[in-house]
Amino acid sequence: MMSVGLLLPEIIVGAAGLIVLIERLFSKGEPGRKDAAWFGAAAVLVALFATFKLFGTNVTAFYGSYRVDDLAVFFKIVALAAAGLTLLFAPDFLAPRGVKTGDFTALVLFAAGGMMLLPSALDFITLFISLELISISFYVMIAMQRGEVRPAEAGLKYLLLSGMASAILLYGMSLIYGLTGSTYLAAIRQALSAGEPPILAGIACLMILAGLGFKIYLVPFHMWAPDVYEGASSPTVAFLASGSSAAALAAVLRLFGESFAGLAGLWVPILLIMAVITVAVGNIVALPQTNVKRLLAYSSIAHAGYILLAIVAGGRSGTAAVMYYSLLYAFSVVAAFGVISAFAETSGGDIRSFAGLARRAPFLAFVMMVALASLAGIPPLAGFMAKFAVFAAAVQAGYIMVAGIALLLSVISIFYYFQVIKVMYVEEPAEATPITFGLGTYAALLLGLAGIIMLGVVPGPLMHIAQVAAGFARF
Amino acid sequence: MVALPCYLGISTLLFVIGLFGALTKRNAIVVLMCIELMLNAVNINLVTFSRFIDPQALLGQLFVIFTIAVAAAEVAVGLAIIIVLNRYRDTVNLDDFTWLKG
Amino acid sequence: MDGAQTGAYAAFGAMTALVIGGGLGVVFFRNIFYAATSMVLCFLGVAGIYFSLQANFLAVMQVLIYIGAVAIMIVFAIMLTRRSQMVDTNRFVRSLSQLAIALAAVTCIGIILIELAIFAPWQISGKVPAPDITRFLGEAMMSRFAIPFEIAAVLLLVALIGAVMIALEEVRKS
Amino acid sequence: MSFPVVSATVFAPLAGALIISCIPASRKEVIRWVAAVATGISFILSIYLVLAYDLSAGGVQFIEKVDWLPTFGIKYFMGADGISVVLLLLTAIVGFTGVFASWGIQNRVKEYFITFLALTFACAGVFAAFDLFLLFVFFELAVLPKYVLIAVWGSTKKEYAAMKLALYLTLGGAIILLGILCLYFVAGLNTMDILVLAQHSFTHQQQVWLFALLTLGFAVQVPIVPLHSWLPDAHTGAPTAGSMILAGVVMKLGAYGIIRVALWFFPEGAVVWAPLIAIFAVICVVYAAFVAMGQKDLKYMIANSSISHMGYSVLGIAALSVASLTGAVFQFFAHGIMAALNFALAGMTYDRTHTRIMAAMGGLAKVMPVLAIAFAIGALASVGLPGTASFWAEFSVFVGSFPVFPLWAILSISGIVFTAYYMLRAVQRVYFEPLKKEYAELKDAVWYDWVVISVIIFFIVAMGVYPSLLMDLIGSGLEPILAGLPEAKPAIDLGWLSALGGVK
Amino acid sequence: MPEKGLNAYPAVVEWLGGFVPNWLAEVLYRVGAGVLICILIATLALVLVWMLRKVIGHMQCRLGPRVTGPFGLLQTAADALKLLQKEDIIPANVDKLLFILAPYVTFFSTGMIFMVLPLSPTWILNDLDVGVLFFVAFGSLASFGLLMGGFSSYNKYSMVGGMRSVAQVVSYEVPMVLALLGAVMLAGSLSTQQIVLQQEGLWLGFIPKWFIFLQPLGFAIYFLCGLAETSQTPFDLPEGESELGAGFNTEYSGMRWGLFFLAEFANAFAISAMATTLFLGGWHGPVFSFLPWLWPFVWFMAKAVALTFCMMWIRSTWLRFRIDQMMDFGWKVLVPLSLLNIFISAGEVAIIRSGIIARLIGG
Repeated sequence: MMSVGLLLPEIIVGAAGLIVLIERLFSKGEPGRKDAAWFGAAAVLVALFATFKLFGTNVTAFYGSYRVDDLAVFFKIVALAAAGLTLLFAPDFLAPRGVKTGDFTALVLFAAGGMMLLPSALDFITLFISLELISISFYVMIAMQRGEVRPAEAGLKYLLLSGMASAILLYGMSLIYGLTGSTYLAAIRQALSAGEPPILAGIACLMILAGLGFKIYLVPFHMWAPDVYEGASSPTVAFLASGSSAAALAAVLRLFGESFAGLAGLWVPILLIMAVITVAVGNIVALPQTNVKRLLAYSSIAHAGYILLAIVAGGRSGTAAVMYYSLLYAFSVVAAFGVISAFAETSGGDIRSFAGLARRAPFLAFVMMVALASLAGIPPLAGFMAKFAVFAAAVQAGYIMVAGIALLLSVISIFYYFQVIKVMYVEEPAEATPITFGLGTYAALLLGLAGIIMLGVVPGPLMHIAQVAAGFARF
Repeated sequence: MVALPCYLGISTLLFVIGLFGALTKRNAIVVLMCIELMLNAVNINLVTFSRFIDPQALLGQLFVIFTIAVAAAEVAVGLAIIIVLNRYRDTVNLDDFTWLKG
Repeated sequence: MDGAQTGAYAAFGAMTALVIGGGLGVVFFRNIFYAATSMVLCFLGVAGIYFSLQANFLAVMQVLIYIGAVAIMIVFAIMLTRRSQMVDTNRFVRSLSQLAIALAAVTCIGIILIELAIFAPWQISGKVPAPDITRFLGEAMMSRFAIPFEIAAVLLLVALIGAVMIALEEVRKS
Repeated sequence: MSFPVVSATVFAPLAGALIISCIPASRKEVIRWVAAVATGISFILSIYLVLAYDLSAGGVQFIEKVDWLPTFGIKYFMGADGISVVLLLLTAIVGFTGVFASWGIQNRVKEYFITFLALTFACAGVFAAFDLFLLFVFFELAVLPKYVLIAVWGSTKKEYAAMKLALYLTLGGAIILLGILCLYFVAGLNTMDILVLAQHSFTHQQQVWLFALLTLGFAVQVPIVPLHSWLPDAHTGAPTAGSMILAGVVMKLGAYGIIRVALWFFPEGAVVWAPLIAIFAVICVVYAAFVAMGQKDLKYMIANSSISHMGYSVLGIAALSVASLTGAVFQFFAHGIMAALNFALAGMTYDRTHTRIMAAMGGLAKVMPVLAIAFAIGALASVGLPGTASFWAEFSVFVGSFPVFPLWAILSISGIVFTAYYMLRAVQRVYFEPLKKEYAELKDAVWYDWVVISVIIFFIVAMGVYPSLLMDLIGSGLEPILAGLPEAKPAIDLGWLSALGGVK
Repeated sequence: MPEKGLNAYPAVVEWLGGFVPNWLAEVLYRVGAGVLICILIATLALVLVWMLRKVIGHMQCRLGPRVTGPFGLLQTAADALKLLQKEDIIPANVDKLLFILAPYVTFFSTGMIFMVLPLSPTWILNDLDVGVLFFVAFGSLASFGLLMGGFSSYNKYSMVGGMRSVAQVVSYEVPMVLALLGAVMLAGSLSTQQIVLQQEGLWLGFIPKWFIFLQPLGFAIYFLCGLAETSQTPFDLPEGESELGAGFNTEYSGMRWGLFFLAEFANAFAISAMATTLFLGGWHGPVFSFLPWLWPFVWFMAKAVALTFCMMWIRSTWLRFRIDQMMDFGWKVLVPLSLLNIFISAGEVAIIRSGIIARLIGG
């Protein structure tokens, strides 16, 4: 009974997904309905409560392949928050475009289930299958928009690259399995830290990094991001950017923080260089972008670079920083894409469509500004605290030069974020019609806004939770 | 019994062939096929290791069952997308799609 | 090397030919249907390898899923997206430099991996697998790997429904 | 816990901004009055702080301490020592008068006052924060309102100017953040409390490099000359009140940071780098003065003159003596209100003539005598005429720095000559040449202009006549900082620099 | 319970190993098995085709072949001879390689199925531990041959026929495998021989312990799917003559066509044989003292042929489905039913394991 209790949030989410699917099967389903999404959001809320109750559990179950500790719970909450917010504003976007909300809701819930399982996975098999559950749900979500070819193209690109990435990931896993004789992370750690690990283990570890790097926008595995961000529908992208990478980061934390600690001499320098390159590529390539969705894709890449710094920094504060960053990034990015989906989709997120948004929809413009400022790291918003935590971890670990370079590169980001703010506030709108949006969007944006501001102004409790949770990263 | 490195040799070769194809082919379906080759290489590895190194717990074989399932799922979704794209664009060549800038 | 060894190596050689030949065929046949067919051969070879490693269950699953499902789906897709001329449907990318870089990189990776794989300190266990592997796998799926098993179920459901979601509504539209 | 005076002073504008955000945009008059009341409260409270500060006790008073980010030992730690009190007063004056200077704004009034009040709030926060992290937060907090203020309500090249400002300030912020993190972990005290960190003795090597890092970051904000190019564009592009607060307060943030953090924590580092800083300070004074002389645009001229004036402050800091530092801080105040006055008058003039090119104006004293007189007072204060606040400031900077850097001190005194030249020439060109026909109908100061002019001029004159009020406060604030200095000895041989700049 | 003694493979290889090197013994065994299967299939086909003609003839009030040989028994042989000497036509625009290969692929994979059929306690070519899955796997490989044939003809009827048949095979494979699972669960093994052994004995002294009595639904689903797998009426859409010419083998003639034809019959028989194995007790039956080793084989063949007869019966009496009806029936009726069947089987396994029945009926 105990072990089923551990899975309660996942079961709730999965069951809700199934219920939505079954309802979809039997209802005639006029496309304008939004109740499936509301139901999904309610289920997420229930699961959120169930997850909160798991704080402080810290047990390993199912023959050592599944662990519920504060770290996992934290990432489960990130996944649920991302899913919940997405489900709130998604129907406003999907319903008018003839997409069945139920389909999308079910996919979001299943993907969220994967995102919740992944941080708990303590063996390669569970880890891989959860990762793939996320991926496959996203293939469908990305490609499913009707009447346009862009989403399908984006979906194909994501699928092919993700497929390649998982093949590489699996190859690395298979080699590790061969070298250590186990797929359990604990056993692998033991085997790798006993004596000098072979070079092949290092190569395998890099292959795993490449595979997971795809999910966390690690340059050079980031190529998919701009096209997918531009091609896919905004709710999908919001969920992708906020949830998927966070879950993958949890896996990275477990793998690289713990299992491959014995190989740190090899992957730390490489990851350090990649982090700087990722920050540089993300920030510099974002500069000439004229499409806000593409711009945010590159911004995601840049942020991945900062997070990588914290991963390399490791230890308690590094881990805590990664966790903190994931949650706050989720809020910011969901808010940003919530705004985009509220009005800018028809023109594909082109920056010109943002002109004069402050006049047409002051609330949207304000949320967008706060979200972007948070991403830019302007205090007292959440993004600033997160950035602070990351760089603090990096400096604490002694990577001062790297932190400095990354910080200077991050200054560039001000340019493109503020560019959008400027367009919204300074330029005259092409058409003066006010923009209307649904209640769900309003609620999601309000929640996102509250998250960004509250967690920025009162970061103490959450930071504390992250710190405590980071202590449980060991298994 | 054939020695373990021979199996690894095959799997590596297959993996590399798949990778090469996946990186250089223009036809989306072929890229998908090449990814399947790579996954098969992984499976050979896993089965080999579970026979030679871990014959009692057989974790590798269990792993393979899951990778096979995932591969099938991936192909199903991939082909669905390819067919939809083919309807729109009348082509399955990757460079005929507007891949934008990349 | 006694007779059994010779036989095993002969069988292994045949399987290698199938696997590698099939793999090369996928990449180098210019007719995509031939590529698909050689992929089937490759999968058959892999199944043979599983048999030789006493993984009968997986060997059969390999045939059942990879050939019976994956390959057939792919051939279906080929037929549905068929051009009038099948020759020259499986081309390489246009840019030669990309081809060259990929070839070089892949060769390097291959050489390094094989080199390392041969000389890595594999800890070969002398034990033999339990007699009833299929039962063992089944029981493991229901106990040890119950969670991944359930996740896989959801994953397949998502793939099944997702593929329909993507492809079906288009039909209604057109 | 007693009434949190400092927080109230700092947060009053923010509260005003929040109230305004709830008022419908069409109620412009209400919005203006709310802003005036908010800054007015802040103004009154800051005067109260000046009067209530216990000089005999010294140190940091009105302390408010709440745990904020315990994992990093970060607290919400507000308070005021002598320097803070003075600068809070400055901020309050500029904020209060800024509201009246913006009374005439018609475009997006609601958003304008929200932004303006937010900016005032952020600046005041910097001066009151005694937690390093909190200080940095307020520092960065100011960037976005500044950007918006310039980008939306600015004039020429506003978008370019705003972006340039944002980039430069964030760059400075990034360097400061790196420095703060380094010093935090080097100290290893798990606290960001400035008072605690100031007691920590860093090794010499640490002091040298951390001082350099932090000063570099703050120098962007001052700005010291090679890093200054954002300033003229920004000041010129900003709306009147924006320019006022930019020149009056924002420019002080950087220099304040140097004193509060770099100098206090790393006296040895300061000694090492001081000669180099002095050189840049002098370049600042002279170069900016020269540039100002060549300007045709009134606001560009005042902006460059601000850089030039801040050069005195930096020189005062570099000299590291009691008198020079006191002068430097006093210069913050003096230049703050004076620059605010100058920009306000430039703005008022512009509002009437719709040009800022001095050559295009002329003889305006005939139609607007009040503004002309006020401008003349501002110009004289700028020159450092005895009886104005800036006289005392510049005087003590010279007195303090001459023994240390005689050559540089003399050179920068010569800057006054340039200042006199361009300021007085401007007065003459704008107000005293023959009146142009198209300006014959212009009106003189209205009531809200009066508020601005009278408040600022009152302070210019009052502090010119009775400087010791603030001087004593500043002196008490500088005491702990100066206490660390004498033992500091340069270990890196910067002999050639010393030879250029004289010997301490 | 006899274990591996029932498997011909090790015994024969060991026996051969007495004369030749081990590896040669293996090869010889496989070649021999292959030849044996070919002969078996050919013979079966001859008999079954004759039977089909006779059965359908009589059902339609005709007589069927009766001139060539006694009861027309040699009619099929004569037809085969005719096919063999027919001109081997390869149409000009087909893809030659695939066109030639396709029938062999289908025939080969059908033949592989015979490897795991337990014809009698000792007559099984290879008692794999995954025999049932082996049967399913090579059944699906066969459909690849159909696709190849359909595709390589470059003829739209062939192609549509090929795709239809494969779609049908793939769709019906799902409920079929699920239905098989019922028997597998009851037997607790995937080995065909073991499954047969599990069906030994009688309940209450007179009901044979065949799984069909526990799994009527499973048997029904399996049999229906079997019909679809082998494109028998009412699922013979791939070769619906009225719509598609002759389906995937429109362009085929001569012995190539013959191979497809053979494979189809062999497949039909294999389905019946597998049904016999899984549900009808395989080779179990009364053994008489006269030639005791032969009786199991006789029972097995009798059951399998009886099932084949049922197929013919259906063929001669039923109408053809429309394609969408066929698909709907597969996915919306058979799949849910087969899932239900799995639950039923699980319940049965639980009941049997608990021993309640044994206590009740004392057996």
